[in-house]
Amino acid sequence: MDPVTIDTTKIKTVKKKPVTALEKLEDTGLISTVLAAREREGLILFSTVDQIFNWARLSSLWPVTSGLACCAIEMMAVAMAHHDIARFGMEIFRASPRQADLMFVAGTVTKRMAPRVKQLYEMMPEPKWVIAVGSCASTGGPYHESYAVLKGVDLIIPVDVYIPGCPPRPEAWLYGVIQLREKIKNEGYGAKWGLNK
Amino acid sequence: METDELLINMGPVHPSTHGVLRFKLRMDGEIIKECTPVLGYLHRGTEKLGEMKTYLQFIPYTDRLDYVSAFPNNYVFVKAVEELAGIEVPLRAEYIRVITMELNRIVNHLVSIGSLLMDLGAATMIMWGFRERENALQLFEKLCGARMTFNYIKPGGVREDIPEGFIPQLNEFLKDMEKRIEDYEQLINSNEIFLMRMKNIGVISAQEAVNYGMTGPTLRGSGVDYDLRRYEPYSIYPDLDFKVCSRPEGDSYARYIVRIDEMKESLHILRQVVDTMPEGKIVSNPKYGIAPMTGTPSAVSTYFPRIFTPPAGEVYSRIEAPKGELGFYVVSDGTTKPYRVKIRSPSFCNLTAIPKMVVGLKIPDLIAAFGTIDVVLGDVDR
Amino acid sequence: MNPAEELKQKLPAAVVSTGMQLNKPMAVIKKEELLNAAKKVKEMGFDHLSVITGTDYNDHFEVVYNFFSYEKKQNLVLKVITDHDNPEVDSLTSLWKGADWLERETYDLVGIKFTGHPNLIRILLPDGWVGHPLRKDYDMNTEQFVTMGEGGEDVVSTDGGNLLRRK
Amino acid sequence: MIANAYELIVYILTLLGVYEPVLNIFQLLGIEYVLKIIIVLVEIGILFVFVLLTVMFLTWMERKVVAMVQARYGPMVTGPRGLLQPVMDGIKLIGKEDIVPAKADRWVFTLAPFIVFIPALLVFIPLPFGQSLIISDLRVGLLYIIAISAVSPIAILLAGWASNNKYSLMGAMRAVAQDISYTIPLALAAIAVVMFTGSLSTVDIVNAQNGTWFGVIPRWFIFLQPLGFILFLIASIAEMGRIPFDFQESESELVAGFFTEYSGMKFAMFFLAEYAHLFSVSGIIVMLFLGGWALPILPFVPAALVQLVSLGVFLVKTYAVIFFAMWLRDTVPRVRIDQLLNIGWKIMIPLALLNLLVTGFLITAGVF
Repeated sequence: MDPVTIDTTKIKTVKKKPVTALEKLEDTGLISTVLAAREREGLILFSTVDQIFNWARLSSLWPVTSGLACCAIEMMAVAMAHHDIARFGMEIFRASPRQADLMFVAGTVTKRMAPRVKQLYEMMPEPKWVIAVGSCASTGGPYHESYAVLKGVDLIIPVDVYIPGCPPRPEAWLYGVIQLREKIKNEGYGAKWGLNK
Repeated sequence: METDELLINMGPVHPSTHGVLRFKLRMDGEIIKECTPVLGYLHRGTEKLGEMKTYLQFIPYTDRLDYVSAFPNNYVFVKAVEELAGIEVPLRAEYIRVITMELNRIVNHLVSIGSLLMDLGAATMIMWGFRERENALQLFEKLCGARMTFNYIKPGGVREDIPEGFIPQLNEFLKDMEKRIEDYEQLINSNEIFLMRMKNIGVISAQEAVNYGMTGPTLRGSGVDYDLRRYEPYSIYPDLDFKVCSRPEGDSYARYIVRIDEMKESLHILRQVVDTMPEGKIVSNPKYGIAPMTGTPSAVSTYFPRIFTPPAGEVYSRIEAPKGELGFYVVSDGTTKPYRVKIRSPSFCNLTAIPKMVVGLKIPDLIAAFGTIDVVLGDVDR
Repeated sequence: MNPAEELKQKLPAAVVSTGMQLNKPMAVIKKEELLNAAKKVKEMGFDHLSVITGTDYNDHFEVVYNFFSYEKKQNLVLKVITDHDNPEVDSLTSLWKGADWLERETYDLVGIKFTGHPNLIRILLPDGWVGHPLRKDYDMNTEQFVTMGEGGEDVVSTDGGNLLRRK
Repeated sequence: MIANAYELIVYILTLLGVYEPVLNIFQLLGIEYVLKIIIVLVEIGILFVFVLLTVMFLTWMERKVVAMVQARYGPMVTGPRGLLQPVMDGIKLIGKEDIVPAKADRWVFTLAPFIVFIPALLVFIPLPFGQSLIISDLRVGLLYIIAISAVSPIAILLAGWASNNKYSLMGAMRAVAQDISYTIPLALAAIAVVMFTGSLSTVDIVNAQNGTWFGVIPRWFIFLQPLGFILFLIASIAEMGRIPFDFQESESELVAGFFTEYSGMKFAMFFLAEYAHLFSVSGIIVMLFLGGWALPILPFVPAALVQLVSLGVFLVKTYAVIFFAMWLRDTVPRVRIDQLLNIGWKIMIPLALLNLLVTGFLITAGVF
């Protein structure tokens, strides 16, 4: 049987003021059945599963507790009262990488620390994301010329979002997190199986 | 029954090693037989970079040593350079520097006590501490535009004058902070479990503390009544009235109490400084790299960068940073770059005593003792 | 009285010269006599060893010890000059336990050997790191990487092994 | 009089006029027992769903309460006031990779979460949620509860051992030592209550607390057994493994304790079991000392609503206890493991025995 396809040209979306709870939910942009179906032109069934899983994943990103340097203090500041990353459901900092979804590479990755960071990343279960925070983790930053510093953590592990700054302000940090949420929203569970590309 | 020793590797990624320190522990059940700290996971080669950068370029790197209290780091390097080059500093600039450093001391102790309590399992204190820290950071931001890494103190003065509205906000902070410290004491000091965990843990006697080269609150917690602000005065500290807080017990609890008392003293100092703040220049001579921040931002760029060369010579300059004695040993060969920069960091020297302090204790005690030593890994590994 | 002069009076054989390190009294000590001089310094009440610094001057090394007396509130600086080929000075760990890590650090970064040190291994850089970074002739162009061995120990290599995602 | 939830369901079905015809059909076929089994299954299903929803709500509540104490907001983006947060956490954990460490004992490693999870649900069987809302009024209900809760240390030990991780093993050893030393004062404090009722049945215990003294003071055992209540409360917080006694995890010392190596759904099961435990133990505290569903106003409630009101009373009391546990968690640091065992063996057990002695003496003397 052919998969159900949707003729995208015939879909018209009229932006109207959200009234019901479901409409409000769609209006937040977190879950949007119509748009996603149009984008993928693929299996509705899988795209719905995708959305539920993606929504779940972006809503409960549990970071692993691994501060490396200066940025780690700002990581604490992000988690604390003033900026409160818990609003996004991210306050559960797991000490064990086995239970984490997200790694903040918060600070300078030195040569000696690099294999440990890599191992930590490998210990995390799929699906997992990495945010490189600060100029040190992104490129080596002010320590680019140093003999003991790795010039960017993306040399050893894949990075999803880079947050510039030395160290980035908590607001920048939260913006980075929101960018990652956007990114996860457009990932596909079915895409992984090669179904809805 | 046959028993065996257990080798445990704590870190470099562990929730309570405050970063990337690693302990190799030889355990007999729950009791620590031997503790070997392994350092270097945050070694960034700052001293080598010091030889590769000019004097002014190196100041931002000092911010990133002890990133919880960056102003004293800034200050001590600049102080070394000023001593080397014989630069005068205007009085108002010294007052501003003292404001920043004492505020930074409060911030540092808030973070230190907060993370100690978090390691002991009570997460509330760190939240409260960071709430007040945020207020102090807003003051810093107002002053120099940065929250943690300032690059504010420059040879010959400070980078910018105090902005409008800073002093009222500071006064508000001081008033607020007084109440908050009472709150903390109410939350923590009389908590039976806290006392159980802290008293008689990680005891180190005065002689041993001196022999290990411990300084700062950790030394004063062992009953050595010593503070560089008092006994080798620098800046405007001789004119200020403050007492040196110390406790004779030498255990974790004493070190914690010393920190709380020091916060109160810092508030006292700040109040005096605000009251007697003089008017005047903030820079003795702009040729040392400070742009007078009166004009537009483009005015800044016309003044930067200044290159200046102190005469050849060597100097060891030290101050009482929040964590202890922070010293910079600077050798100049008369060129634009330092010939050698050596950083004597308080965290590194205080950490030396940890293996001695924790033998015979348990892992939870190691965390309590280590928390009161107040170590920042950027400062240890440099 | 200037403590450097006092030291010279007490140990004339050890002190090469006295002077000032900017504002702190300084005594240059013969390399062989360092331990004796340090003992004497400790007797004189200088109980706080503040810092040990090693500096590479291309043809020789200088090791500088900054002392402080909590009792007298005095500073004293000792300086030892060693040759460049085989820099070796006596360890002060027997007198100040705090010297332990400071000497290990100086050994690690500058490459000065401290004879009599109980555990003279690298402290900040991993074992197997080639060269001492704070020497002026350290090769900054060769990049060294650290990987983890079987038992979690550090292995230093120049190509990075399986660490890097792409060469 | 309706004795338990089974009869309640039958009663409701009878009121709806469904029960009789259905029963007749089954009787014709000669398989009445099938209907019984179906009703029991429905009953269990309702309980299961109820517990799962409660557990989810509790995780949300915990995060909100912690946030309140710490001057934060807590989850608020996902769903209204962040209420969907636990659902999302659950879905996410289902979709995570399930890692079994290479050197772990695969079978035991997989089995342990189930052994933790199932007893956490089984405890609810003799717990009276309302006047008739009880799955089964076992005559040895209290003994059953204590016996079932004693299973979880075994599972924790299995989990810690199978993970082949030093932190896990240490966490497991601590958890077991703690459980053993706190189950004893727990049981002793409960026995003092049983001495009043003379019955281990949970329904009898609650019924004994139904009523008032002088028409004002409710006849709750907390007023007769203040010391017993405090001992039971402390011991049960230790049983739940929460701060100040959270040695199975003790994050800052042992990373994540015995479930350091668990990921995905297996970890979720530990998580669920922990909160189910929190709910059940709080319920037991309410049942033993705070009068269960009993409240002096209950006789004045119309008969049709009495089940609902009694359920409401029980839940309100239970949530009060839960709130206390959460509040405690934010206020106090963790005690050290040897201090914990000292408190257990040297203070709590002697006090519990003393409590028994005094209670026995007073009952014999006829004071109560």
